[in-house]
Amino acid sequence: MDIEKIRKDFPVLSRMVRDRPLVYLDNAATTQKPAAVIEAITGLYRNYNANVHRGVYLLAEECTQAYEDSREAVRRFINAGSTEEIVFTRNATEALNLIAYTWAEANLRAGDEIVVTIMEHHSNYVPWFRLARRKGAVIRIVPARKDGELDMDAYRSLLSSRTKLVGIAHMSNVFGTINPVKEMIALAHRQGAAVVVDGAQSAPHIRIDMQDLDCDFFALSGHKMLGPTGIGVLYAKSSYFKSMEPFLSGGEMILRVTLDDIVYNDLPWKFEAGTPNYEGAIGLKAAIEYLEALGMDTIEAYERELTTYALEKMRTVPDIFVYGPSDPSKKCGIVAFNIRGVHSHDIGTILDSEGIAIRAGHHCAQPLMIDCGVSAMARASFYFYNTRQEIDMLVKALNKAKGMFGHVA
Amino acid sequence: MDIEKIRKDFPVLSRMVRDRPLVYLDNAATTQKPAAVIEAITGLYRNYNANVHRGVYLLAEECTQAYEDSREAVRRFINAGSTEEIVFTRNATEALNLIAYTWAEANLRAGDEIVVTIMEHHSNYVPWFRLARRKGAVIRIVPARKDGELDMDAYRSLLSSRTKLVGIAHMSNVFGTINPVKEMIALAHRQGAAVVVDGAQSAPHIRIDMQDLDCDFFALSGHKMLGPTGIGVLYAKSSYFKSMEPFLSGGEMILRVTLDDIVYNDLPWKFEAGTPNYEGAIGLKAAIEYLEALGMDTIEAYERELTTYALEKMRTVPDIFVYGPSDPSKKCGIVAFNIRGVHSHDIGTILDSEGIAIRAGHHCAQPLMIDCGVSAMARASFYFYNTRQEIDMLVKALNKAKGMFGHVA
Amino acid sequence: MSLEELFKEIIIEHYQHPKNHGHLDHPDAKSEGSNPLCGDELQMEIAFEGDRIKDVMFSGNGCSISQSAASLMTEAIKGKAVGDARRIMEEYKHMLQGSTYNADMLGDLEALSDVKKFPARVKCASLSMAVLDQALQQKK
Amino acid sequence: MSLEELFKEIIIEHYQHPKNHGHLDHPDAKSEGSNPLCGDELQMEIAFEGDRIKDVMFSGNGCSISQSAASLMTEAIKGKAVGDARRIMEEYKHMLQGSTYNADMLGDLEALSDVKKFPARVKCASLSMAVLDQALQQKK
Ligand SMILES: Cc1ncc(COP(=O)(O)O)c(C=O)c1O
Ligand SMILES: Cc1ncc(COP(=O)(O)O)c(C=O)c1O
Repeated sequence: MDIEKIRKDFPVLSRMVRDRPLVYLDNAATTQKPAAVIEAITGLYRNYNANVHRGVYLLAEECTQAYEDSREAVRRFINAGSTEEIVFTRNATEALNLIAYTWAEANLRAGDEIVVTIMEHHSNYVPWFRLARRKGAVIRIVPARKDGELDMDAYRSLLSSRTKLVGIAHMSNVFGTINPVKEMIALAHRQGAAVVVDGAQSAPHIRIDMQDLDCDFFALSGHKMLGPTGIGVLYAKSSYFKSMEPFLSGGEMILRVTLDDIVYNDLPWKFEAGTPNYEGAIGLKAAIEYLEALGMDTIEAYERELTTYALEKMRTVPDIFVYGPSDPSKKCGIVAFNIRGVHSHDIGTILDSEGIAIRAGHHCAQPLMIDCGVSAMARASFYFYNTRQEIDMLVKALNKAKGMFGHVA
Repeated sequence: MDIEKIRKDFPVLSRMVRDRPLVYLDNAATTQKPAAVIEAITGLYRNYNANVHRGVYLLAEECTQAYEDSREAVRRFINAGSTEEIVFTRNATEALNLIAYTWAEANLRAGDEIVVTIMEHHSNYVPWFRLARRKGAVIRIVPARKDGELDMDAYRSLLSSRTKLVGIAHMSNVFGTINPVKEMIALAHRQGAAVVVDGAQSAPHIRIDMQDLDCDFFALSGHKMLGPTGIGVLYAKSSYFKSMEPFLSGGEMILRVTLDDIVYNDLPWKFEAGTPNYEGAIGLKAAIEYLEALGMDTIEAYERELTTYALEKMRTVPDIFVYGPSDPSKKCGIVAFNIRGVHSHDIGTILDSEGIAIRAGHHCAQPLMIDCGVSAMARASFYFYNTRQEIDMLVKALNKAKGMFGHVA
Repeated sequence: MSLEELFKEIIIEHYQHPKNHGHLDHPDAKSEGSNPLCGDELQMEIAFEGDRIKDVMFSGNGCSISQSAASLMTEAIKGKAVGDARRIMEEYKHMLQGSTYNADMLGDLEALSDVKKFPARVKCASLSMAVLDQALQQKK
Repeated sequence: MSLEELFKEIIIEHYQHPKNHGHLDHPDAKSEGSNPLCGDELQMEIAFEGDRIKDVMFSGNGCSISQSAASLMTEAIKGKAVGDARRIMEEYKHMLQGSTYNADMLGDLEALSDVKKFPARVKCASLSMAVLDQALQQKK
């Protein structure tokens, strides 16, 4: 990978921040966009914008084709069996809520159990928490081991015939841990449970294969993988989608409305009410094509190398504590840490003054914060356009932060 | 208004379609975008893209500011009392469904009545239809008179103390009728009913004033008013928003999550789960600024003139039947019609071959189609960038269509 | 893209004066379908005699393409053995998809061959075939 | 934007060695608050004597700004009449908002005056004021 060439594809990376070149290390929150994605959006609005699925004129045909081509691009990217299984949503969060409001709402009963991991982002926790409250269902939490990996023995013993739903972050947005979802899915299926994989962090960084994983639901967010905001994807096995009531209702998702009756549209449109964010879908297609051109395996290998380097260098900062797996082969692209005596929010401000963007806070993963006994962490997260030099700058700035607050006894 | 100058602001309007200049008359489906909106989007992605609300670095501050400034722009545009009352959604459809899943879900009981008009778009009908089925509530339909206006006597007599919810299209997407919502709201409030105004068609064309209308909920879609796709707005009086449970759950909409409890975020963020479509919001702000610079009153006056001209000219086409009010002061920007002997779908194709984009079909308003005794209509819908010359071209093409199919006895 | 390719005289003729339009007194099979995009609606009724389609009629309303296709299609299969009707439908499908097809078998139905140049209209031309297929499946 | 403006020595000193940190044996008022963005958490406990704040202590954890502000704020109001404490809080608010303020009344709290140049940090500096305000409201 020719990183210097790649970086030129991302206009924002040449921006100066506080008189320094931007060092963007908040990729787990959202990624920057290559020119190809920006141009896909401007190309749409300059040339062929029209509402999809309903027009009998050329622009509408072109726009509908581009929108449905985007669905096919997503299908290919995650190797789903059919475009019937690809529904566009606003983001991963909406995708997860869609499951809660439809399949889970219809299928969970009082006393049923929902198994989720301690590493879940609020978006794969709060919907189940609220559902469980409504239904009288019980949430069971898979704990993490000291080394930042899931406790698989605990997972096995939590599963039972009462388990109706299992929710797993494919990759933790805090620890960076890549969880053994394939094995976890197989174990859950043995108990007859449906499995929801939150792929918001994994889809941008590692190769995703629905047919290999065999999960029942999979959610991702376009903005975390070079795409625009406002577009996400819910994959579900078509057997699930077929059995589910629609979520939102309105235009597009119906075949026929009379005053007495309503016939819903075919899959996947049954789940896409109203004018879809076709701009977002078209932008996401350009993002996927960019990722495919680089190759997901190449991206993963490069990021692993970068993470290895980061872990090594960051450990030299005095009083630093790094969370999550220390074995870089178990994680990818994310390093969460704290420095004794320097609060993560202060680290964030000090780094910002050097043009370095990282995140500080609870990372929408408060259960994990509580589990780690902290209220906040700092987090540097990488993408394939980051470099070793940037990590060197990060480490230098961390040392400066530590220096400003001195050593505490 | 200097239309030639305005047209230059819209790149797509200089496109050739089938070797002819594009004549875009499908504005009720979606509008074209001025360069200012396209540039607001590229400006974001080229300069300051970062996830909102969570960052402690400059890009995130800038992006959060731009996102919240967009909310203020919407507040100003619809004259809401506070930004607490402005929630961003994907589109009008999602906004309407949000009400159905939260306020209406919690407040409607078996036997309660929901009053909607025969002119509703499926998006302001199907959610209530499904809700009514779930709850055992009853839907009551306000009929239209022959002249395409609502039957206000019927409306009055449908309202009663059983009425819990009234849903009204501010402007019909088929007839173009501007309904007397202010009066209707006052009447509904006298019965203690909450009123949902579907402003998807009105917000782009006429001045909107929440404090004057006094409606409880108002929905609009950005893409119908120069904005990008994927962004819509739900306005609700803050007393409603305060009393409502959240809709989607996940990141952003919570203040605190522990394993036992969840504290929701303040208004309006309580209703915005997950990474919002901040790109869409920022694009919508640019759209609103464009509209404000022209002035909504100027836009309305120009479109009324255009509609008057269109009605006059289109009536000269043999065997044409125009639906909706024939008095141009009662409507704005939309002319739905059929030509005896030429199906609307064939009209659409013939016009397309001349570069003219109109819509044919049921316009997501099947109850109204049934009421009019047809399965489809053709519809030309204008925006301020359309011209009299374009209407002349439309009329010429309609005559050609009629000619191709000859006169039928 | 020329409109004359789509709206051939014979298509307009069949649209304005459809053959086999109406209802059978004693249909053995009945089916219906619609194309929600443009509101085309179509019902088919068939009377069988042994293995043959003794009579077939359609009703409904819609655009010139959907209605003329129904008229031409019913003309093409009336009196034919079910197997032969199916073969005609198969060829018709190939034609709409832009594959090679046997023109002899299609006869007047070939008037719809240029519909494939108008992607938005292919659904209109296929509706009668889909509805007919459903009706034929009711024959054991 | 200079870091030294934000992280003044006195702020780091109060962060590392906070005054009035801990709990009161018999608080008359108690309140807590948090800044979810960065995880700052703060509790305040007050003992009144007549109209005066006899003692005040805070606990919790968070960034240097939120914790030093709590330390400085408790120092500023301890022993003061409730009305005077409120006036100090009012001036402090003006300072953070970038309005004119009475420096004399603020004393050491003025060390936080440059926080306003760091918009993302203003919430950290205001937390102790918000929590204190809640506690004071418990006094009738
Ligand atoms: C009156 C009316 N309401 C609601 C909608 C739905 O808007 P959207 O598809 O953007 O959600 C439309 C547009 O199609 C409309 O015309
Ligand atoms: C693991 C994980 N799940 C879900 C989400 C939610 O994604 P979004 O905010 O795009 O809906 C995120 C991102 O914040 C995440 O990291």
